[in-house]
Amino acid sequence: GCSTVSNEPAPSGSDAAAAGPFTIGISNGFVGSEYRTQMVADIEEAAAEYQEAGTLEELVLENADTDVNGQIQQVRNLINAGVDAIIADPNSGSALDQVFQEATDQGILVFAIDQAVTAESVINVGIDQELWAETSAEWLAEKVGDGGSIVAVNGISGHPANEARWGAAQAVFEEAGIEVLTTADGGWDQATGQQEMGNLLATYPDIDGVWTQDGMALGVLQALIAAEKQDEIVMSGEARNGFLRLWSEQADGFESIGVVNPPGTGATALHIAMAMLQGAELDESQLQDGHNIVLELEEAVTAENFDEIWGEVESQPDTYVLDSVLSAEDVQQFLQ
Amino acid sequence: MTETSPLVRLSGVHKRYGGVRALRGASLTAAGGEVHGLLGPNGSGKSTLGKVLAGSVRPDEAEIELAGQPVRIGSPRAAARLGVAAVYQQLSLVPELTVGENLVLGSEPATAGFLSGRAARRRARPVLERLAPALGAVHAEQPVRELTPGQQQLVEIGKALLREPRILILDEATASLHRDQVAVVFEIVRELRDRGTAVLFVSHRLDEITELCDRATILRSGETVAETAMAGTTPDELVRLMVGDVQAVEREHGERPSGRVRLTARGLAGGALRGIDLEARAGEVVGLGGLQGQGQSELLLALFGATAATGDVEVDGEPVRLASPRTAAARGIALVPGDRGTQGTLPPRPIQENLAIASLGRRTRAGVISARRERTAAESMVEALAIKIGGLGDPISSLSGGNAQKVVFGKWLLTEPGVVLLDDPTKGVDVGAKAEIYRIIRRMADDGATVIINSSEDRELVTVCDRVLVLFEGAVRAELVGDEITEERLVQAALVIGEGEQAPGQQAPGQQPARTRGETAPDDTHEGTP
Amino acid sequence: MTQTPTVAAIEERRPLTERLGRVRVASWATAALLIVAVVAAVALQPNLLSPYGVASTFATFLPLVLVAVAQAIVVIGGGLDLSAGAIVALSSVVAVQVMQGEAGSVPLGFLTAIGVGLACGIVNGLVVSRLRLQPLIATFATASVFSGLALLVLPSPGGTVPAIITGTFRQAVGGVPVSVLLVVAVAAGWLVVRHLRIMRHIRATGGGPAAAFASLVPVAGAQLASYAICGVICGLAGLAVLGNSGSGDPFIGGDLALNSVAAVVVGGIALRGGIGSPIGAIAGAITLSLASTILFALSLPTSWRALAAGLVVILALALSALGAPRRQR
Amino acid sequence: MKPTTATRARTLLRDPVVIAAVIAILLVVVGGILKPGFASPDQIVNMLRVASFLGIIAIGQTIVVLSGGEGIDLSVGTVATLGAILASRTMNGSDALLVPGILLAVGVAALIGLANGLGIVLLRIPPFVMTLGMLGVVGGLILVVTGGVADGRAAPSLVQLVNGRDVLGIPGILLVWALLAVVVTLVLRRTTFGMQLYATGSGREAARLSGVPVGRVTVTAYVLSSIFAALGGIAMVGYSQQVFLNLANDLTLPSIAAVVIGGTLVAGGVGGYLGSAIGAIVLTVLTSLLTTLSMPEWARIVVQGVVLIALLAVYGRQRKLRT
Ligand SMILES: Nc1ncnc2c1ncn2[C@@H]1O[C@H](COP(=O)(O)OP(=O)(O)OP(=O)(O)O)[C@@H](O)[C@H]1O
Ligand SMILES: Nc1ncnc2c1ncn2[C@@H]1O[C@H](COP(=O)(O)OP(=O)(O)OP(=O)(O)O)[C@@H](O)[C@H]1O
Ligand SMILES: [Mg+2]
Ligand SMILES: [Mg+2]
Repeated sequence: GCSTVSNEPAPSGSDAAAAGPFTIGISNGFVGSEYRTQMVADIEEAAAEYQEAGTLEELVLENADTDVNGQIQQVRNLINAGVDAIIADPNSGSALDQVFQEATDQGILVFAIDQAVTAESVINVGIDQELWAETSAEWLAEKVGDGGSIVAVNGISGHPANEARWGAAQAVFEEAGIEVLTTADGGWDQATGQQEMGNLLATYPDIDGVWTQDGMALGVLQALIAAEKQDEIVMSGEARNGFLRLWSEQADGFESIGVVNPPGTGATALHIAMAMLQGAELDESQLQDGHNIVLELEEAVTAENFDEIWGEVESQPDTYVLDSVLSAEDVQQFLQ
Repeated sequence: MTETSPLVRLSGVHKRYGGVRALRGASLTAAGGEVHGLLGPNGSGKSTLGKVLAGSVRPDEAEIELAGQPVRIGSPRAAARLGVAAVYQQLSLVPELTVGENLVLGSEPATAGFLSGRAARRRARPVLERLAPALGAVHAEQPVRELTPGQQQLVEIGKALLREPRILILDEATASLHRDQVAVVFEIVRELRDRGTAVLFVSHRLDEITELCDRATILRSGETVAETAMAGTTPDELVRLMVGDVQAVEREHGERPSGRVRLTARGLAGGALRGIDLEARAGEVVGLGGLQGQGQSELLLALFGATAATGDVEVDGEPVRLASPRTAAARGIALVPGDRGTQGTLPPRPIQENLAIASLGRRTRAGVISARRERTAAESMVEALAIKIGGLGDPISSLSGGNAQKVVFGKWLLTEPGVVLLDDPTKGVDVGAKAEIYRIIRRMADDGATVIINSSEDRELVTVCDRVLVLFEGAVRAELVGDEITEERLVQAALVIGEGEQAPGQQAPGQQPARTRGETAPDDTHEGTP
Repeated sequence: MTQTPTVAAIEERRPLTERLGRVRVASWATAALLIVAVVAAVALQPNLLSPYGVASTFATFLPLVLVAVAQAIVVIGGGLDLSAGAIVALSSVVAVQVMQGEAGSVPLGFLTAIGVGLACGIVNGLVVSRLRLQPLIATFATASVFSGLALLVLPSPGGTVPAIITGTFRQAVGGVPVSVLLVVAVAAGWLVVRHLRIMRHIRATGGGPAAAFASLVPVAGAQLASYAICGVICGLAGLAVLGNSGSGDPFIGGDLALNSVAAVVVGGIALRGGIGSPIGAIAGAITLSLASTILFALSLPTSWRALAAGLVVILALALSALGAPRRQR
Repeated sequence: MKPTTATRARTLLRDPVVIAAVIAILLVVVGGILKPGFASPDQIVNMLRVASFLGIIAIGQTIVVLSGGEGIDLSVGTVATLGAILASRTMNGSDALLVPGILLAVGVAALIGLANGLGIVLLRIPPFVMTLGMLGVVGGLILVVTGGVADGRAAPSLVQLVNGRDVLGIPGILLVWALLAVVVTLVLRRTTFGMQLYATGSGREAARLSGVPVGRVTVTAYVLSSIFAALGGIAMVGYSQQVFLNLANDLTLPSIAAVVIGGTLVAGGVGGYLGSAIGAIVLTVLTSLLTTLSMPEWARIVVQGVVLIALLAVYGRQRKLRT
């Protein structure tokens, strides 16, 4: 006869409270970016505290460039390794739902960071991507003014984060009466962003502004500088040191905005996971759509606060992303 | 000929390849029940004409009638439907498939799309049985890649037979076969002829043509220049029709050359070789005789460092490491290999490069090639060997077989070798070119080189060799010197040794045609022979 | 005659022992690698033998196993399909859109996935056999076309796969997980397909297109068929992906094409065509997939793991290459 | 027989290099009609600059493909990235360290190419999968070397070479590229190595039996491939000024496409670098054109594939079986 194959569900969180130390698995399906490196480093740093305290036995890392199929295997490896919670930066917003479901069915806590997923048993931890986009779009709209024309250098068309961000930004521009001449995909890749911006500059002579996402602003700015248009064309930027450094080297006329998308959400999720494993429960009232923990945006880098913020992070490498990690105490706000 | 339409009538066939006009109005008429020779020098268009009939070349213009019916032949499959089967000069076997699978390839019996192994075996069996005397211990389930070139050629013939054709094209199908295998093929051809098949037979071996063919069509430069009944034509007339006047190379054996010993090999073993000893002098042409596939090619490759072998080899008294062709070439050894297509030429590259490749170091300074010297060198070879080419920049694949073979010779002549190893150097070469190649061989020897030559044609050994070593199962078993070298003695030597080995004691007394060297062979001669 | 006719030439079949002796060394190498991988994985991760471990592991492998079989057929035919991953993505998103999460439209979804796979395969086959483009670069180009279409069909990941598909994937029949049965079914399917005449023609075409053509093999047809079969199997892989993922994603399967080529080679199939069996490709796919499980279980420092993974792949390739026959005469 | 002007013109028009060049020009003209700025001198220089990275990487790819034996190098993209990372870490914004940086990158790349070549020649691993495995290894190496953070900055003179327009308004990198093209073409046509490379590519066995050190030539081809990949990566750092973990990873398949568009036979032994260089330009111009035309992304991807097929169908076709 037929039967569903599953391991015995682990004892539920509260029963296991005393049972620690725990094991937490990390699944990251893309290592080709400094953002992810910083994210994993943040998690490891946070985990070290718990390991010292003896409540966390092991942090099991699945960290490799792979596709969705590969990440499904990562998660199943973690399940088979017997972890108590999984924190994943998913390669897809929906295609991992099934395997996450398999994990939660077995009593494993699953957190998705950086990219929200649709599975309702998964707790998404991250910023509001639409708000993130609106913040810079509103700033740009104001600078360009009604009737201005802009181009956008986006991430990857079809990628959920890209769609969410661009959808929100587009609405802002429409509202503000700004014409979007065209969009190009820069693949969240500085060099591609630079090439695409170069092409756009050559073929659209009347650009007033550029809206772009993180990971490409540095490239866009370099293209503007190469065309000597950095003082004519307004661009939205990113909260990364490479961009901030180039910004700091520009003449006073240059202005931009860097909205923070902190890699530290992974570490924040780890704090929440540890608390829940130790018996805490989520405060339903703090959740959006029943499973989303939405973190507040940090203050964006703007001309007003530039010197102050740049002074703090200047010593970090160019690839450093402005960050924020909620502490174990901070995350109590989401717990009962 | 009767009034009824001939079985095959080709006329006004034109075909050009880029600038090369392979056929310009060639024609051919053959009746059922005849073996029709298709003759002509290399590059005269014989293969191309055969391929037009077999559907694998699309003519620019052609009229084809089969049994009086005008037809268009659009593909090999269309040709097969019309009863035409061909054995191409270039083998068309799939090396990874077995003998049986190759035999039925393209006409596999199947039910509802599924292969029927039993039906396939039933179809292949009679053909295999028929060829068995020539094939030797070949099994239907053996991958053809494991077969010798001769055996592969026979499988190819088997493929055509299996289709029970009305018209059979054999394009140099005997070129890599030995005498005994040829005899089997001839028997089969005669049977087919007697059953009313028209057989188009292409060969450069005059004796085969005179023996087998009833009539012949002669092509030159893509045109039909003559059609003749064999009965009333002498071989000399045939040659004249094909290539004009050829000065035949006469055998001229004197004493064994008395130069110093150039090449010595002792205990050469590995692969098919089981301990070969030989010694050859400067100026000497040494032949390798015996049944085919007794280690002749392997010996040449081993001397050239091209296959893994053990033993001691010395050139001019200095030991040579059998490491690689490169080291061999550096010691003045040259090899004209047996398979021109894969071993001799670089098909897509220009003729000039093909000529230059073995002797680059002679014309470079710090790795940079002097274009002028390169050109001069190539031109000198084209002239010296009378190679017929369009331009030095044309790819070598545009040359006919004989001319390509001369390029391979020329490539090594440019290295001024002291030891020249030749593996069946005139395979598929026309009578005219063959005579020229013999002259080249003699000239190299006269200039002091040592030549070791393997040949599938006994007459060739008789014509050029000072001495012949008869090989059997990877060892030298007999030796013929000077006037002992005749076709008869060569055949006898091969056979008697062969039979002696297979059935000791059956050898008739007094039939000792040559000094056998059995007693000098190492003890391990029989090792590994079942 | 010197060599008497031997019965060997006429005898119908060789004794079994002798035929086993002819099994290529490459097959032994592939089998040995598989066994080593299984033993190591189980030793390091005993949970793999739990019911969930077995079922989930096979479910994870199924898409690559299918694509490797598909790739094997094309490679044996002398081609290469870099668009296999894109076909998987396209057929899966079209199926998701057609099914709209409704159990009733599952049969339609299956037909659609297979149909889309077939159509893509035919496009590849036509481009390679009729336009006579070099397969590597031609399928690189068609991959672009198929990916673009996937993005058109499903502009952003989403959609739900009917629970019956994802559910079935997690069932066991008589104690044997469905995913295991499916892998076995793939192998069994090949054992049937390999007797098709077209497969013989595909193999002959891969072994030597010119020779096959002269031997009356419909070469263009065989090439077309190999890509079409590949497409159909990729369509099935698209469904397997849906079973694993529970929803559609136009970017799914990005690594499948290249991984399947590696699996094919580890499985003892020569990239030049004509040699090998999809069964080897199945073994190759499982071996390579297990390799990443093993590396995970070894808990190497993460920054070294990618390096180790690459080295393991090269090692596996080297071992399987050692078993491959030399093409030198 | 002297070729007439007419036949010479006809053969010229069938030359893949000429066709590729015509297509590149056509694309620019079409782009210029659709978007006037597209054919402006600035934009053309811009596109050529971007094409130069791909073009330099395609040098090695051309050599590897010419070497035959199913030769292909799938690791060039990551090797270019690794080269860029090593060079920019070493120079870290200083002109004085530019040369040491380049030497280090080239040296490491040469070792990787050596490993590729030895795996292919000695272990007889097919090039496709050997270099695919190497792609993974180099990716891993990048993580080990950087710990996941690729820091370092391009030296100012490198930036100037790529982004500046110093020589008659042309960026220095274009002159470097042109120089490399000339040198590579001469090496292929006029040196022992070039002859041996073509010989190896057009028939390994025949080449070996002609005394060509086939193994050594093959290994050298892969070493050169990695070296040129690293140089391409370094040029790219000059452009982006900073290095990223996946800077040049996506250039692998385009580099192969450039070689094929340029008329080099995938089977080996026939072709040359000039075609690949033009192929790199064609691909870059095509991508740029598609960027600037407003169309949904899916359509861009589809069109890119269709155009590539169309390009190849013009002349990149394989031999007919029925001649
Ligand atoms: N595929 C081809 N491409 C270019 N030229 C060709 C091709 N095939 C044949 N030729 C040329 O056509 C001419 C006739 O060639 P063909 O092979 O028919 O000669 P042949 O009489 O069979 O010669 P041989 O006795 O050497 O076999 C030759 O000049 C040859 O170089
Ligand atoms: N296989 C053949 N058998 C007989 N005659 C042929 C064959 N091929 C070509 N011809 C002759 O050569 C002429 C030109 O052939 P070709 O095939 O190039 O013509 P075509 O007009 O392109 O025909 P199609 O496109 O229908 O094949 C034909 O008119 C025919 O007389
Ligand atoms: Mg011929
Ligand atoms: Mg026509």
